[in-house]
Amino acid sequence: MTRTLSYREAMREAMHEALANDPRVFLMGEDVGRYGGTYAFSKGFLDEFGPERIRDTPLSELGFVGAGIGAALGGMRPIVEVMTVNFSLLALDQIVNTAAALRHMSGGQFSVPLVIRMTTGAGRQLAAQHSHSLEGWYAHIPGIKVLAPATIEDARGMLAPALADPDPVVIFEHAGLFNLEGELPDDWSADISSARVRRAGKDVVIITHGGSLPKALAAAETLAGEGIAAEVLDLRVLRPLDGAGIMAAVAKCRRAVVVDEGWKSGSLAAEVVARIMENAFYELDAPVVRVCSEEVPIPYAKHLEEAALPQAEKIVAAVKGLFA
Amino acid sequence: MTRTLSYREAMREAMHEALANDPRVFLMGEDVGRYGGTYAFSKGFLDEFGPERIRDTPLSELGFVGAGIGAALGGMRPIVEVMTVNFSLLALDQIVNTAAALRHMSGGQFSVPLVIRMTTGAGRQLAAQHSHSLEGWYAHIPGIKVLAPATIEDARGMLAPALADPDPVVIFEHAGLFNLEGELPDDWSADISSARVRRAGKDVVIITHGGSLPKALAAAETLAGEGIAAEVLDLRVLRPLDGAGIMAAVAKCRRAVVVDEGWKSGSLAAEVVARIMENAFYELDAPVVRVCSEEVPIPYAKHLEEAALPQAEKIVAAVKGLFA
Amino acid sequence: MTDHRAPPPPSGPVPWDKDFALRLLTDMLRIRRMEEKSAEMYGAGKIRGFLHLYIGEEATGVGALHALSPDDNIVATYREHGHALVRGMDMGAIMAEMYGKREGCAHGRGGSMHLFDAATRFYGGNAIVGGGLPLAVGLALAAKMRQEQRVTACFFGDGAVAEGAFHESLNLAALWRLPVLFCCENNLYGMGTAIERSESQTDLCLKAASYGMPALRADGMDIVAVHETTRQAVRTLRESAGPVFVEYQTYRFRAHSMFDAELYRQKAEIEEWKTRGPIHTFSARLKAEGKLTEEEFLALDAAADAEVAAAVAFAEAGSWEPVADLLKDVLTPAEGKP
Amino acid sequence: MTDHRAPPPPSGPVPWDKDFALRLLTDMLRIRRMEEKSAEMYGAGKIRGFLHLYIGEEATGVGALHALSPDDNIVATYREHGHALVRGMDMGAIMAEMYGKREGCAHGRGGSMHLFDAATRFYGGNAIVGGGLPLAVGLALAAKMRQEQRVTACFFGDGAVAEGAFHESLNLAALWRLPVLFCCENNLYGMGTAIERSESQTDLCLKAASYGMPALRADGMDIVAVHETTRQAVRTLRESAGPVFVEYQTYRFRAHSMFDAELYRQKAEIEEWKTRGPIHTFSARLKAEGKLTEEEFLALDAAADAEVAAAVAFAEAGSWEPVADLLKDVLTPAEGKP
Ligand SMILES: Cc1ncc(C[n+]2csc(CCOP(=O)(O)OP(=O)(O)O)c2C)c(N)n1
Ligand SMILES: Cc1ncc(C[n+]2csc(CCOP(=O)(O)OP(=O)(O)O)c2C)c(N)n1
Ligand SMILES: [Mg+2]
Ligand SMILES: [Mg+2]
Repeated sequence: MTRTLSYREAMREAMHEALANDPRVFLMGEDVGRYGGTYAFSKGFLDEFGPERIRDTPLSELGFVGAGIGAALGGMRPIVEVMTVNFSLLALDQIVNTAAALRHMSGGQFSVPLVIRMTTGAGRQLAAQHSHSLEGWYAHIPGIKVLAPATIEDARGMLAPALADPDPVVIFEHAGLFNLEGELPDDWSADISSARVRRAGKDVVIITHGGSLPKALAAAETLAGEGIAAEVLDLRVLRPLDGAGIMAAVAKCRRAVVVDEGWKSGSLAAEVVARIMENAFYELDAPVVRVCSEEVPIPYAKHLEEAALPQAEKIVAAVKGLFA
Repeated sequence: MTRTLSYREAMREAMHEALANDPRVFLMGEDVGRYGGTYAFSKGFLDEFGPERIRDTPLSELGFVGAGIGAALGGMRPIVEVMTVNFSLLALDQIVNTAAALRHMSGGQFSVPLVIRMTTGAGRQLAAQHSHSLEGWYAHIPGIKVLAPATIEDARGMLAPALADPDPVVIFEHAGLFNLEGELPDDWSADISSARVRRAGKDVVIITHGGSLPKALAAAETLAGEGIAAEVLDLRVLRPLDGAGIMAAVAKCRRAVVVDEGWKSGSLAAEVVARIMENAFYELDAPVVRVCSEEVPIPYAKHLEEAALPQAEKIVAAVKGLFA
Repeated sequence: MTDHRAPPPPSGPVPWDKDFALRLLTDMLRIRRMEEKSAEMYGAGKIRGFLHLYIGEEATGVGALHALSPDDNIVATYREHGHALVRGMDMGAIMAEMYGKREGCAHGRGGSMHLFDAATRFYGGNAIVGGGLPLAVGLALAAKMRQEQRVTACFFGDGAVAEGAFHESLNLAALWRLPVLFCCENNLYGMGTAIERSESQTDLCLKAASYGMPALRADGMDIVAVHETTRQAVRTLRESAGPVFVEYQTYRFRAHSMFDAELYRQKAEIEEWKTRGPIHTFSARLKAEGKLTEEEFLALDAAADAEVAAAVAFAEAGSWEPVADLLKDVLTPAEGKP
Repeated sequence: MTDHRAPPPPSGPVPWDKDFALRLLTDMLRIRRMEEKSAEMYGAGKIRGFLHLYIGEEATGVGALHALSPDDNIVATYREHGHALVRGMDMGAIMAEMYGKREGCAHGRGGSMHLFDAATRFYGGNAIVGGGLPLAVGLALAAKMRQEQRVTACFFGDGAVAEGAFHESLNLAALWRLPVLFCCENNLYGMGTAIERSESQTDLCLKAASYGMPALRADGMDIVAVHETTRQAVRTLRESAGPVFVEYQTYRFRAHSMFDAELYRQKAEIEEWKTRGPIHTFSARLKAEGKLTEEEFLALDAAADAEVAAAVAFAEAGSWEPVADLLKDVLTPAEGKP
């Protein structure tokens, strides 16, 4: 028995469940309370759980992310919402130098069971300071896990294991997915360790995550019409990467395109390509290529923004290039 | 006619020259003045140029880096010293969201002629919060240039073109190089666009930058003794990468090892590997491999720190692996 | 009971000649009409992304900017259409920018949150809360080092006061005695968060004092108070050769952005504050003093409407930056090197 | 003339019984001797990395920590050997950590700047200036939400006050009324930068007041003042159910770290401050009151020396964490899940 709901509703349900079931869990961030959540993820929560557990913060990203780390150390299970990845730059010191390093620096004495959620991605004409896709940066940091739920199921299922994890987990939610509607199966429980095949294929694998997944699926559909059976692999977990899952798909399809909304140079896609180079070079029938964002601060104008980002057509063209 | 001097002296000379020749240039950062510079790069400058131009700042990385951006916009040519890359995390918002984006956001009306220098790297037992190598992160950002002088010549030569550049330039100086002594040729002028072959070879190219260059050269020396002629390519400029220089070396040697002190996942090395995959796949006789830091916050103890970082022996082993 | 009771509407004599008074009234009207049209065009899908309206707060920007000179530098936020316009930017270029057109001040690269204008020393347009403050410190530092007399005025909201950037910037400016005018537009809310849930000390002038910086406060709905206080602040700044903080107590009549359901404040509170609206209270005072007739007001308003109509026509007639130029203006081309 | 003239040396009656007074004296001696030995071992190459000595500042940590209870949380900086020791950590485990040995409190992963101890609620050891403050706010938030009575004491230097993290943390703690004791160890310098070149307002208590937070000040060279003021601060904190700020005015006798040529301050200034040394002035006062004899002092000192010798022997005898375990403790192993 499945239900139809939106990504937003799925994430909201997941948070609601966590808050209802575990008194250690609380939600903290800018405008999570009275405003109802910047993207309405926590609408109604303030009335239900009160201002201690649905905690509006001042504009102090470094301060309240650090406070989340401290609260986690102190026995709570905070969900810290950083409104968007763009503002998380202000909090990176606490994330890298404290959250990620604390367990190691203390010789294993202290773990930091913290969940940080943030909106990522472009596509809504918000221009250069509000359109970053920096998941790749976070995936570079030892000591944290990085998730990118891209489906209704994962929006519903990934928060619980993230909260159960004893170490810091950063969850990236792409703004382009929030209004996505889909079916939620009865068993929506999710692991936070593996990549998943979202569409089976055999000629090429399109490896992607987050907001680019629907584009990859659309591209695969188009390609099917042209006789190319594209597999679509959703990374889901950006750190640690599921190397085995990636290599299995590459070994099967022998061609791969990596799609990533990050700027191309130094993207997460580069890491995926490097892994394939290291582990599946001899399985390849063609060099792996990347479809990433162009190397430009994301422009406001719609036509320029679209041109700057990965799109289904570009993915189709990249795949076809592999068969040329 | 060459002179022998240290990396520190070379950089100091470069700054001295810039300060002496251009009244718009000034140096600003924590302890650049009375303390003489954390690493003694600016010893004596305060007396010579005065406190306006050798400006000690409070501990306010976000604030004074932002002030550097503003001063650049206002007609000055600031050299902002962020003591180390570790503390630059506190300033990333200003670098990414303002310095790098301003020209684009303003439709080309404003350029930001700013130079930011920072110490990078591990190897001195400074532990998890003082040992980052985040050049790869910076190299991901459109709108800035990223340099990594690894030789006496580049320490002397790269600052002038960086200051002459109309856009923000970030210079990474690896702490392990400061006491390096070497010969400075008469013509030490440097471009800030190309990679450079530091040792010619033909069997394999070791591609690296910054603090790993001496290790790569040592490895090449060892390998020469074992009959493998390794070329060593110093990237020098991390953004934009000199793709042509990389591909030329790969095409020539047909095997490559990329050495980078960043953590392996999501490293700059991954980008280099991805570029080779995309542009020189058919030239390769073996998959490119990476020698990077292990995925651990850098530990304090010497033997653990050494094990965590790239070392000449690891490079030698990686190269030999390509011929196995 | 609302959270924030409005003080009585601005009243009292206007110590300006008719000409000057009408210039300020005109600018408030121009902003108001431009923004009303922007909201309409947002509804029509012509303007996209985030759009933050200044409606209700016009007295602040207009009163303050008229106390500054063309040599001064301006740094603003994402709620900056008004400041851009008063500063002297062409309304067409602003509207075209919001349309994303090539004829916009930033060729459509920036949009509503990133208006820039080199000619009027308007340094944006910053969508990171608090992000403009360090920039302003640096502009003032350059001015001081170059022995230029200009003031750098930096506008920001009450919400920005909680950011570390605020603290670091005020300290730097005061420590180095830089000519920065910190203009805090306190509209009582940062998005949905009321100031008393954001600041442990809601008296923002007290904060400034803790940096040893002179602080002044003005009723931000009263353009006379705003302008006179800002003039005083600039005088203090020049005399003391150091920064000055000004708090303008104001209120936004519209939602934070076009996405805001306004769950966090009561209709009654908004209505009460609307009785203090800067345009109608100022007009009434001018009329009472015989400095404005209803016909004159209607004429000014009609002129503003006409300017808006022309700006929209200009934007509509604009072109799109070619996609082939996507990567333009990431770096400065060689020939553009300063 | 030096930049910072020292006030007269601490003097006056010690309002404590002999037993308590000698415990505090003992702790100051233990820190002093441990650190002198650490410096020696640094010279011998046994300890590496950065080493920041607390010598001269002992009264601050000792006086303050003795005003706290074992249930309280402690957050410190990279200059934290003393705090770790007084808090109850084993000197051997501290010394072994500085040696990088497996028997160190963090198995050699952390070193001098990262001492941690779960048993005594000692949350480090943080090498990012200001980095501990948000953490302390969070620990206090957890305590409040869990209705635990503990105080979280957070130590930091004068240099940290300029950081945005300071501002954001004080505001959060005051806004949410959290039981944080902000312990500012003002030793007049952040590395080579004197406070008057770092803070536009050098009266740090005034800053705290701008968050609506009670602030107290103590002579950090006078252990009596430190301890009594801290007790008072803890009382205020419990009564007001909100944070309290304490400034300890102290001075470091040694260089900032082992790499510092100390170009930025005069020998005369250091010498003058040394006349205020916390150990000899306190000993003298106790002797004057008949609470300490020279023999007793020598016995305490000998005991401290013996403890140091044992700690060094422990560290020397320690082992190295196997390189095969390099990746241990990056993430929490499944069985260790809380
Ligand atoms: C660093 C940062 N955090 C969060 C946001 C999202 N945001 C945009 S405006 C705003 C409220 C700012 O309030 P205030 O400073 O009072 O200015 P106002 O909008 O009231 O003019 C928030 C939270 C942002 N743009 N930047
Ligand atoms: C964010 C950051 N910036 C710079 C440094 C380098 N640094 C280490 S200690 C120090 C001085 C700190 O001074 P203060 O807070 O007064 O503490 P003290 O050393 O005097 O105890 C500096 C600049 C750092 N560790 N972290
Ligand atoms: Mg506001
Ligand atoms: Mg200090």
